[in-house]
Amino acid sequence: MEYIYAALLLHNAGKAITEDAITAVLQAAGIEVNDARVKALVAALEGVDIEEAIAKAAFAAPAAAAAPAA
Amino acid sequence: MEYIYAALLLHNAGKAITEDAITAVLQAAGIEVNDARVKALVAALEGVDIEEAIAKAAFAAPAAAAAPAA
Amino acid sequence: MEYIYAALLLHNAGKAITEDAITAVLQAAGIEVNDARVKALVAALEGVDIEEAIAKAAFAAPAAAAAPAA
Amino acid sequence: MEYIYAALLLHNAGKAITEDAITAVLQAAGIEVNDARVKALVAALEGVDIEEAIAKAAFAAPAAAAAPAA
Amino acid sequence: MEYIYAALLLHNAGKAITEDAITAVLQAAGIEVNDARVKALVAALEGVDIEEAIAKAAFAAPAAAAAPAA
Amino acid sequence: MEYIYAALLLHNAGKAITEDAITAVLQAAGIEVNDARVKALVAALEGVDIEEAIAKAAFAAPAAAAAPAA
Amino acid sequence: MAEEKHHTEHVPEWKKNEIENIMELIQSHKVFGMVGIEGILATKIQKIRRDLKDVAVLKVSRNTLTERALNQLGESIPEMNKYLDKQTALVFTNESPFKLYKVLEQTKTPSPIKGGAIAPEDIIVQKGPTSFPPGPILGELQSAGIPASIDAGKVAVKETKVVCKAGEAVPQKLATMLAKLEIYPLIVGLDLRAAYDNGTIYEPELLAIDESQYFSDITRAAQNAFNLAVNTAYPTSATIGTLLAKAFAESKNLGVNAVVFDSGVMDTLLAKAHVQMTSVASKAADKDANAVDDQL
Repeated sequence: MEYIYAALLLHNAGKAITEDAITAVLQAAGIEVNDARVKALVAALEGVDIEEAIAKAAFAAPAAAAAPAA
Repeated sequence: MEYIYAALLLHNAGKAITEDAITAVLQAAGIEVNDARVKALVAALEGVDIEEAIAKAAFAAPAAAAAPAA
Repeated sequence: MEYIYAALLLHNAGKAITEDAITAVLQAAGIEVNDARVKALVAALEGVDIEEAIAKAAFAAPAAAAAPAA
Repeated sequence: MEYIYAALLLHNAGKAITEDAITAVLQAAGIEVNDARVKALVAALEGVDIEEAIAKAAFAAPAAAAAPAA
Repeated sequence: MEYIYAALLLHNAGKAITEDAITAVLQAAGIEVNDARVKALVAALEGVDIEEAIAKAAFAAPAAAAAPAA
Repeated sequence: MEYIYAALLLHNAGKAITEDAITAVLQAAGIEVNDARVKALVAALEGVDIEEAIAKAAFAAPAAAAAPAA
Repeated sequence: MAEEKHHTEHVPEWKKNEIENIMELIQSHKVFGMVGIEGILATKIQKIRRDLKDVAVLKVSRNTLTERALNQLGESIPEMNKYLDKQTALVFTNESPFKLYKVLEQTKTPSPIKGGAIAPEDIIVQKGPTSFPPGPILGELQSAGIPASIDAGKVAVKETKVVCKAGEAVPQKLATMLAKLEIYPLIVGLDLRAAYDNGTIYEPELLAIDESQYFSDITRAAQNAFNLAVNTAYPTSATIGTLLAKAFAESKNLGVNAVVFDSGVMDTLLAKAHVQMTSVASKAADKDANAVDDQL
């Protein structure tokens, strides 16, 4: 999820979510960056209203499944 | 929330959440860093169980997801 | 979600979920395929027990439905 | 479920769910296609609001049966 | 129970639930029809909101399914 | 659901669920029959233990009845 | 003060050493703070000093010497002098001022109040039994203004009462009785007045951290990230399971709701039809038992 956090960090700071920006943030954290994952993330976020995607509850299955284990 | 995202990014990558690390991540995102906030964050997180806080997020999801079904 | 459906389609048909297979399925649907997203998906699926993940969905559904009754 | 996955794949990509399209997707996955099933699927989906049908929780009985076993 | 299914079949197809219609459906299935039962059923179903009865069944089930999860 | 009702009607009456039988029942109800759906239905029911599927529903039902009281 | 400065060259050796020592402690630590130690017993200070030893160094010195030491240092360090007050100690650490504040807050414990001391807030005695058997203590409580009586063979407080208002001096008699009742109105410990860190002076209002706020922020951030990843179908080890489950559930919903004859949903369709039939049958049976067969 580091890649997502990097994207949210940029979004929150009002910066554009580009491959370069994500790579820079991850590298600053000492993370070895996988280019394909960066590209995939930027592609997945293209045209997405991030505020809306953040607010919309994700499908709950794993959490529900985890519940009995809790 | 940028500071929180930076902390989660480091946590997720298995890196120590230090003042230097958070500052580096935020700066890499082109954010002007407020030292006092970084210090406060690192001090506060020392007493916070991050895994537990994250787990709570996943646990909160099903109720949210169920809402539209109503 | 197209990429995810493609993976499940292959899994259901007892086929290996490879980058080539996913690309072929998506292209057949007339979708312009993003290589990075395909790679990221295949990487994320490594070591994942799809049957188990699906079983969680079946288990989760009723709980979600029950929430409004609570 | 391959046929349904194929239909949702097309729907998600904004493509029309036609017999030809489903057949092409299934064949690309290396699946031997049963024409009657394709026809039946397209017929069943005719006039269906897919977004709505996706969101509405399916009848949950089998899940219930599974629950005590969990 | 065949009689009820015959009634549901007619209802679903938007046909009137008459003695003749039920008799025809049952006979087509090769079933020896009991006239008195058909009469009783048609009379009993008069004034019953079948849509509601069906919807209720569908709605109650998921809740039931959830119960063991609670 | 007409097709499912027809299948269960036949099953309940102890008749074989064949394409011809289902077609006959549906036609007797004045329903225009889609051959592909009939074929798909019969194919999909192959290997399915109807009694078991129904038993699962029966399990859900009594609980369902109790639910509104909760 | 001018007079003191005038005598600077006559400062005795031990005072010079003390000033040097303070200056050196400031320079060898990232952060230093001024703490109030009013009302803390020397034995308690010793204990706190031991408890802090891995985090901070505590130094009790004369204010005049501290002031001279600070004045000889650069930057805005002399500004810290305004936090000098009676009963001040210095604390030195390499942790952040926030951590220092947190650690010092943990040194605080409830303590008895002395006669003549000012109540920091209303002192309240709660209604209820005490551990004392009947005896002279009953009269002592009453004369201290605490409504006491005998109940079930024990001395008891008759009603909840404010026995001393905030800002008022606590009478000696009352102080003695409060101590006997184990009511500790004071929170005593090292009280950080200010911390100096690399040119910035932090006051306590800024240093008090609400950890629960950070906890909920993390929960929210994690939820946001999870939602974003799932809603954009971005596969990671944390989201792939959910994405698969979501796709499966959506497919199953579509299969059932659109009545697609697929082996994956046949069980559900049959069960659904059966339950619908049962529901309709029970409605019909309500009107006429002969309308349905005995199987139901």
